Amino acid sequence: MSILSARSLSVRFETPRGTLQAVNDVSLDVNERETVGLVGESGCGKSTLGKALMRLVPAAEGRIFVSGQDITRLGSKAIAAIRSDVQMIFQDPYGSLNPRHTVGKIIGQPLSVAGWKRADIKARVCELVDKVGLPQAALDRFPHEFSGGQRQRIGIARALALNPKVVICDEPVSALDVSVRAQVINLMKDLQAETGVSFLFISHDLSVVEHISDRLLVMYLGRVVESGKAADIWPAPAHPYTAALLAAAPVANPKLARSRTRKTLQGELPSPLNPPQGCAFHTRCPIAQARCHEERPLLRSIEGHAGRQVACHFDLVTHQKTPDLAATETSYVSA
Amino acid sequence: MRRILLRRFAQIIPLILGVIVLNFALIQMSPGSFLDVMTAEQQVSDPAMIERMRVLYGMDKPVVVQLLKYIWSVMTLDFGYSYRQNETVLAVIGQALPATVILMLASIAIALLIGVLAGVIAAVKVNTIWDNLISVGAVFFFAAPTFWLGIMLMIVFSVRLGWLPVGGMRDIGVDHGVFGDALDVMRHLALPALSLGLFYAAMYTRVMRASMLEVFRHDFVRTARAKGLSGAQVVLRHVFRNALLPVVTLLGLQLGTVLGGSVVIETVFSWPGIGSLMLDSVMSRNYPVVLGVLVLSSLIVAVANALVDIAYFRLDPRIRAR
Amino acid sequence: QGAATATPKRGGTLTATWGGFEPQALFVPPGGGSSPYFTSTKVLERLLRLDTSLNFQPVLATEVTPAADFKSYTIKLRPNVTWHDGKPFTADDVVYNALSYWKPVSAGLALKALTGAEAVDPLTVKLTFNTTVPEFFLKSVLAGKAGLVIPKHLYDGKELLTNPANNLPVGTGPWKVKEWVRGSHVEMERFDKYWDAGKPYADRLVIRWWRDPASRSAAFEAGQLDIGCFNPIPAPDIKRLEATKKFVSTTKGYENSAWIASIEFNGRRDITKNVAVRQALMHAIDREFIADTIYFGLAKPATGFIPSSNALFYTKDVEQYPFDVELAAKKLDAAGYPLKGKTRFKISLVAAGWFEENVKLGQYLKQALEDVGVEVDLAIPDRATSLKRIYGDYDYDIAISNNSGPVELVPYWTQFVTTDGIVKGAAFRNANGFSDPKMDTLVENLATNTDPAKRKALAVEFQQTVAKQLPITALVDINSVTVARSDVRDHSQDADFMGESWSRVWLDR
Amino acid sequence: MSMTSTASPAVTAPTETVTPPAAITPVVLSGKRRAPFIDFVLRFARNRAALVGLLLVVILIAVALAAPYYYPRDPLRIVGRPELWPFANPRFPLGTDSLGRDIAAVVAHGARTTLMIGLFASLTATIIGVSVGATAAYFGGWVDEVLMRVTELFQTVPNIIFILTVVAVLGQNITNITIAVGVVSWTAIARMTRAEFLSLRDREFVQACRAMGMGNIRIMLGEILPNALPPVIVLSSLVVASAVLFESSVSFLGLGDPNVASWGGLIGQGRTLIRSSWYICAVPGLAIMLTVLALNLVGDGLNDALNPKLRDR
Amino acid sequence: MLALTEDKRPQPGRDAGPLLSVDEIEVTLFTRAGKLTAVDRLSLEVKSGETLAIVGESGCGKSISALALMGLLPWPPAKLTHGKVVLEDRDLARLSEREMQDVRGKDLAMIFQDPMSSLNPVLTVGEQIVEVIARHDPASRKAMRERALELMRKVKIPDAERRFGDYPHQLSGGMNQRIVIAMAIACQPKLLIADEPTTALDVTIQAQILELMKDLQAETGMGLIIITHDLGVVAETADRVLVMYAGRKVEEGTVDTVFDEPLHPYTRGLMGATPSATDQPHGRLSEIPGSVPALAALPVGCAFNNRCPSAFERCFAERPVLTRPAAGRQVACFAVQQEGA
Ligand SMILES: Nc1ncnc2c1ncn2[C@@H]1O[C@H](COP(=O)(O)OP(=O)(O)OP(=O)(O)O)[C@@H](O)[C@H]1O
Ligand SMILES: Nc1ncnc2c1ncn2[C@@H]1O[C@H](COP(=O)(O)OP(=O)(O)OP(=O)(O)O)[C@@H](O)[C@H]1O
Ligand SMILES: [Mg+2]
Ligand SMILES: [Mg+2]
Repeated sequence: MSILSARSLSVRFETPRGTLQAVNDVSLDVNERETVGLVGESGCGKSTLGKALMRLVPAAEGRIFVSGQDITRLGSKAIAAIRSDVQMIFQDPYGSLNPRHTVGKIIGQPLSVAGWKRADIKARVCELVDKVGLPQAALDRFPHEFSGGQRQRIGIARALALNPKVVICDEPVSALDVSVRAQVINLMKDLQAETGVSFLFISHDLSVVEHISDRLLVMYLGRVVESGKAADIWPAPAHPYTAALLAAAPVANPKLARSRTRKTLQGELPSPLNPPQGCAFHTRCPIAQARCHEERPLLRSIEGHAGRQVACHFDLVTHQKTPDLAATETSYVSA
Repeated sequence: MRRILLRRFAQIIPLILGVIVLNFALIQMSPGSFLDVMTAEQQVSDPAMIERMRVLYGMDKPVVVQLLKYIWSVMTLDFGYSYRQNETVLAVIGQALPATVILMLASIAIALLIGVLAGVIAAVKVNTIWDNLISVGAVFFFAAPTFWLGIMLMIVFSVRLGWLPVGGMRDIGVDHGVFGDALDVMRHLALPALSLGLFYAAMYTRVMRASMLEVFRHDFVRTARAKGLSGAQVVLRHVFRNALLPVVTLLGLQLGTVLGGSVVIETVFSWPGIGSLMLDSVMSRNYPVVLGVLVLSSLIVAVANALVDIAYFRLDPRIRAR
Repeated sequence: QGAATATPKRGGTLTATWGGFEPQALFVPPGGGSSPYFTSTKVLERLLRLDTSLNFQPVLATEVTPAADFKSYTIKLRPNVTWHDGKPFTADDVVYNALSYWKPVSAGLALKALTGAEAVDPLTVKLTFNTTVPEFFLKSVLAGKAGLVIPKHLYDGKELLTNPANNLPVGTGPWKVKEWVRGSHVEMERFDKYWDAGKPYADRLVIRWWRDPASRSAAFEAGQLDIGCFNPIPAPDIKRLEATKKFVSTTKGYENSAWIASIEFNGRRDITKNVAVRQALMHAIDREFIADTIYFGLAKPATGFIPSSNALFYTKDVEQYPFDVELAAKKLDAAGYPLKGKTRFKISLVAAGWFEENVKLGQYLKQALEDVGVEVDLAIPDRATSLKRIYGDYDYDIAISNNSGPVELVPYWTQFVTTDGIVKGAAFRNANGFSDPKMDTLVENLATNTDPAKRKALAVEFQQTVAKQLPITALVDINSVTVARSDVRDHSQDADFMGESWSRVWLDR
Repeated sequence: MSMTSTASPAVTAPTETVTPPAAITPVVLSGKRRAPFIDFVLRFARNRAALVGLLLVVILIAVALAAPYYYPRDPLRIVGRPELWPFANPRFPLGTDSLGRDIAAVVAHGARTTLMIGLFASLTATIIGVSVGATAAYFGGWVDEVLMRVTELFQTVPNIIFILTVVAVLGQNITNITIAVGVVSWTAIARMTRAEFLSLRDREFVQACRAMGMGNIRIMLGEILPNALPPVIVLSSLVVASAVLFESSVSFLGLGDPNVASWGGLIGQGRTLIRSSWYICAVPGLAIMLTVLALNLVGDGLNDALNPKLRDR
Repeated sequence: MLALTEDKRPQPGRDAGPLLSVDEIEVTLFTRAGKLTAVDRLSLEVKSGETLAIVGESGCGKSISALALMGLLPWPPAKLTHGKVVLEDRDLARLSEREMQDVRGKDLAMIFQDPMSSLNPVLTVGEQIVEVIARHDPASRKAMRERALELMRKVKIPDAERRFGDYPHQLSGGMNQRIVIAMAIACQPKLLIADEPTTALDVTIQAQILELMKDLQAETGMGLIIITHDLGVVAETADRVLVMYAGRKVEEGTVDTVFDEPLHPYTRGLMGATPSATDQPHGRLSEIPGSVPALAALPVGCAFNNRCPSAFERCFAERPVLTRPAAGRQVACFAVQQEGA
């Protein structure tokens, strides 16, 4: 059974320039002991989706379930009980910790909100600090005394405080340096192995997502355009956007990098305030046809590929229209 | 843009209503009414006469009725009658308004000129003797009470040196011709405008300096230098305009307080403006005039805000996008 | 001032000011205090004026004669007088003034006996009264603040208080209003058809206002001011200016508008209704100090209620309360208020905040009373609040205020102690609540007795009673000062110079 | 405007106070630890002008506190000959005023008044301003709209006129002057607080608190407020300065509290003697100027030390 | 669109002398805490048409070095205290500010990390391009406008005429970065320094920009220094790599040799920590323990010693100097020296 799921979730923002549909009809499931990757370009609604699942921003439509319970309309009292099951790690290790509190206080906060006793909090905090690999001495210090990686560990400790079943990780390593990034990713993997927690892992860094995810969701302008097992998508992306994303990601291997002919996407990201008619991707799609300009493709399963879904009229898997886009990917992954 | 302006003007109605109610309440709370002042001042002792005055001033009606009546008349652009000056409120204010506007505009002009220039110099020469001198000067004028400054200037320039008149707005009974009259007003204007202007200039200097330094930190300044632009080009083309925005905000605030900003200086220099009128009206509980000035003031605030919006709009293309 | 021998020169602009603020209107029908009085008297004239030797001189009236029974007066008017707008001045104007302006609006209690006025011929008016009216009394009213003559043709049938002519008055006087710039000045030019041919001497009279005394003295020094009445500049500056020889100062010209700083005891309050307490407290006050320090010597310690400048009625022969702290304490003990701990009792002291000296007076008095063990709660409210507290709500134990009045005692001085002077809300009246039938009769006699000698005796009795009962008395008689450039000639030659028309002042340049 | 490569402060990012580079590379845990407060004190202490200001303020406070010991009697008591010049009589080092009161005593006791007015006006303004600003920003929507309109309303009325009206209406005493100054000064603080709250409201650490189900009040007071306070404190310190100026103006216009020794009152009474005994004005005038100056310097110093933008550089 | 193949990659002029040669520059930060050496005796060379990548963790002195080359060090606190920066035959470190202004933007250009903040928000992008041309190569307004438009087309701004009058906020991040590039190449600089030119951009846009820079380099043959911490970017673009740690060069070599056979433990750590560079998709990443030491608290000896898996006594006592294990290869590590010995 999925721990966290969403059905047809939409989020809208009223802005001075009109309504912005940040998340559009998104459904997802996160199962036990699973890491679901969520990728997409900046501004495509990843964070908004994450926050909507946390009920930090109100959902305009759709439902959110935690362990099968519909929490979409729960009042603030009732939601408090759910909070222990779903937690969030934030993108910015500098901005997500209150600079005025000590680390001990920050990590203990969810516990104190949940009504724990002082002594219990203290014990649990010590345990957590250990778990994320920080020294006990850290508890009396302030966030600004820590490096980015250490801060992210503090954030993780806070998220894990109440033993959540699922943690939404909003680009937890984007702000970190390469070497530190590895530390944090390894930590998350260890924790998952240890506690069985599930992750919804939001990132725009494909190499990281690839490394950590079991399943993958690809978003474009507020919609999911492709989903499926990471191992399936990676070698053979179905949506041209996914293919383009994979192609664009730089490869840390000079020979490989030289050998592949990169075909970069042309054109700019359309404004989410004013998304294109038809398929939102058609303005940049190398294989777009007349139909794509008028008709918006629905998310559908790909025949013969269990668990894979795509929103494209001419997806690269069934149509076998393997233009150079797909071709290069194969070579890249096989290398 | 037009929407912003429209919004501004839509906000003004509740604002004016608020101003009226707030101050009406305040005046009603006061011991000593306009009637008391008037009967005392005119040494009226006859109870019949006092009653006659009460009816004349409309003070025989309940407060709420007075308030509603006032609001109604303001809506019909009638600001009432000032029995103290024996003229309509509009006429009374109208007589005092030009003097205040001239004084404030002059002092704002002085302040802008001195302040922006000094601020730019201080920022460009930051941490040098120039910067220190300017900063110390700014803090000095910022800290000196304006009336004190005014009196000092008066003693030096009018009394000791005899260069400038001691007060008033023009030489009386002398016809200098149109040009000469203007010159005459300017001579009278010099000291009060300077006393006020120096205070505001200190503010502008500080704001401008801080704002320039802030802009200097931006990456685009480094980009501009990387392009090979000279220091002057960088300052004038890239920094200055970006640094002007806080100054515009300050200017807007100052424009908004035009009517109240000069009470003290008007007193020192016998400048026949709204400040003295307001002081007299408050003291004599002459609320039609007090309210009239405040309503006018809120109009001016609205206009000033609109002007700031327009200036922002011109200066900062990012705002144009909204 | 002096120089009566020199022949007056014509021409020039006379710039004047006074030690107060701008008037609310150039002419305020019910009176309006010194400021509008200063401006309106340059335009509007009266029937008579009082000179410095307390003789009445003709102005618009050539003669004012009582009937044998003193119940009516005949007034002969000056011929060939025209208003500034060209209309002739006639007996009708005076009749209108007497019945529609003076009696109901400006004179208050003074003309309550007036029953009729009729024009006998175009230049003769007869006033009739229901009691006898002393000659000095009536003439004093006609020459006083209430006696301005306004044009009937502009006022008749219209609201007096809001008449537009109040702002730009039209009169018979030597000066025509040319322009009034509110907040700054009023400019007047000579009236060519003035009845006193050849006058005024100056071409132009400009009255300017400064709120700040320091500015006025700066204006004098900068040569932008010729004359200032009623303490225009800070007292220390007077000596400094005089030392330059370019300026003179005089205390003459205020005989008919003497000012005092008064102290009033509220008879409605438990402690201050006790005469013994009032008398005791008076001993605690050092009037020399007040005169010397607070007024910089420009005041005289008062001996009684009526100022010593009143050559006609003043008497020194009243109960005196010399400064003697111990005596004061002793008398307070005797009055039943011994020291309890450090204090005897607590009183509230309200000093009317319209003059700067009153602020200091209040502070001094607080200290002086504390020295005899009286705790003082001092308030120095602004003008409006002061008026309200003292004359409206009677909310004080002791009040410090100021009074000014003419030589004639009735009603200006007497109404502070008569029963009919108690008018709630009316300022500068009986606020202490003193009410004594004997006093009322005494004042009634003073108002109706036509024998000058008898009146003088009654006046002495009046002063003695007030000094004994002490509902109110003067702390100091304020010396009002006029400061002028030395080339301003023939000023300060009336008993109320500030309220004169200034047609005879000239500039020796 | 010529600039050489070595000394071209104009176009490089000039920092008034040079901060050590510790910020970018994080302090290693084993390194020495500095609490934020100590850090702030050190940063503040580095600013010499601010230290001078602080010294002046401390002197002022000392004078105010010591006044009742040195001058136990009512400072408004007449004690000597009027208009004694400073240093003319050793008993009255700063001379006497026109009534013969000891100016030194009035100035010392006036410091109390000034501080009282400044502090309480600033406190009033800060409490009102922070409550209004925080509520408006945190809840947004119509609450924000209404509160901001009210703020604008108070901004519309010219400050000094409003103060005069309040004082004239409610009575001339120190309490009312203080309240009046506080009531006109809160708007700026409200706006500043609102801006701070707006930018902090959506910061991730606040969202983290929401995500753990923390209540609004606790978030506002416990999480956002401490972070929003620094600039507010700076502004409050400047409100103290402007309160001192306002009080002097009110006294100059003759609406001060006659029962209390205050600098503004002394100037107000002494101004008529400005030509002959100018010291009566000059001494308290100087005191006001120094105080306002000191408060401004302290405010600037606080700004530099508390401003995160300057800190992380 | 220009589809580039491997053959079209610019060939660095191997025999020609270096375009830029930087000799032992040292940048000192004069802070209250004392003098700190942010860049310690860094030497490097770039030939025409060649791309040098400088990699290293945040705070290791990459940007400071670049600014030192440009003569744009922020004073206070940074100052160039030693070394030569020779562009062709002029030592830039000796030039006056005025002479340097002529070099900047003309011979030597730089683009910065964040395109949004690199452009003046109140000037149109067109004006900002024209500004460079007017500074170094003035012509009639019309001609300059034409040049600017041409540049905008060259950097593939669609609809250049319309965009000319737009303000930075009206363009997307990618377009802004292209404008910045247009400004940088406006006067055909001999050397372009790109300080993390794509960090702020999305993957797809990043690819576009890198592509564009390669094309431009091919066209004009300028030298290019790319500063980055993304090894992927290095692999995609560079000819040679220079690895920095705590202000010093720790390794240098051609891109192939460095990726194939990283010598310095730090370089190896970086490689191992990059997910796509490892061959085991779901295993643990190798991590470099600890974090970069603060400039003010550098350890004695090798700056990397406290994080280095192969550190031994000598590393804690002495600073390793650069050695040349092979032609065109440099490394500063005692462990490597030992192995080699
Ligand atoms: N509070 C808000 N009000 C209005 N618009 C918003 C708000 N929050 C987000 N948006 C808009 O919603 C869209 C999706 O934003 P979101 O932050 O979810 O993107 P993202 O995919 O997380 O991007 P990034 O990778 O940059 O974090 C963007 O266009 C953003 O501008
Ligand atoms: N203005 C400055 N004042 C003080 N120290 C500075 C300043 N600028 C840079 N530093 C210090 O110099 C060192 C090198 O900084 P630099 O910006 O060159 O790092 P970088 O390698 O570019 O890092 P990043 O990848 O984060 O851009 C850092 O330790 C930094 O703290
Ligand atoms: Mg996001
Ligand atoms: Mg950098």
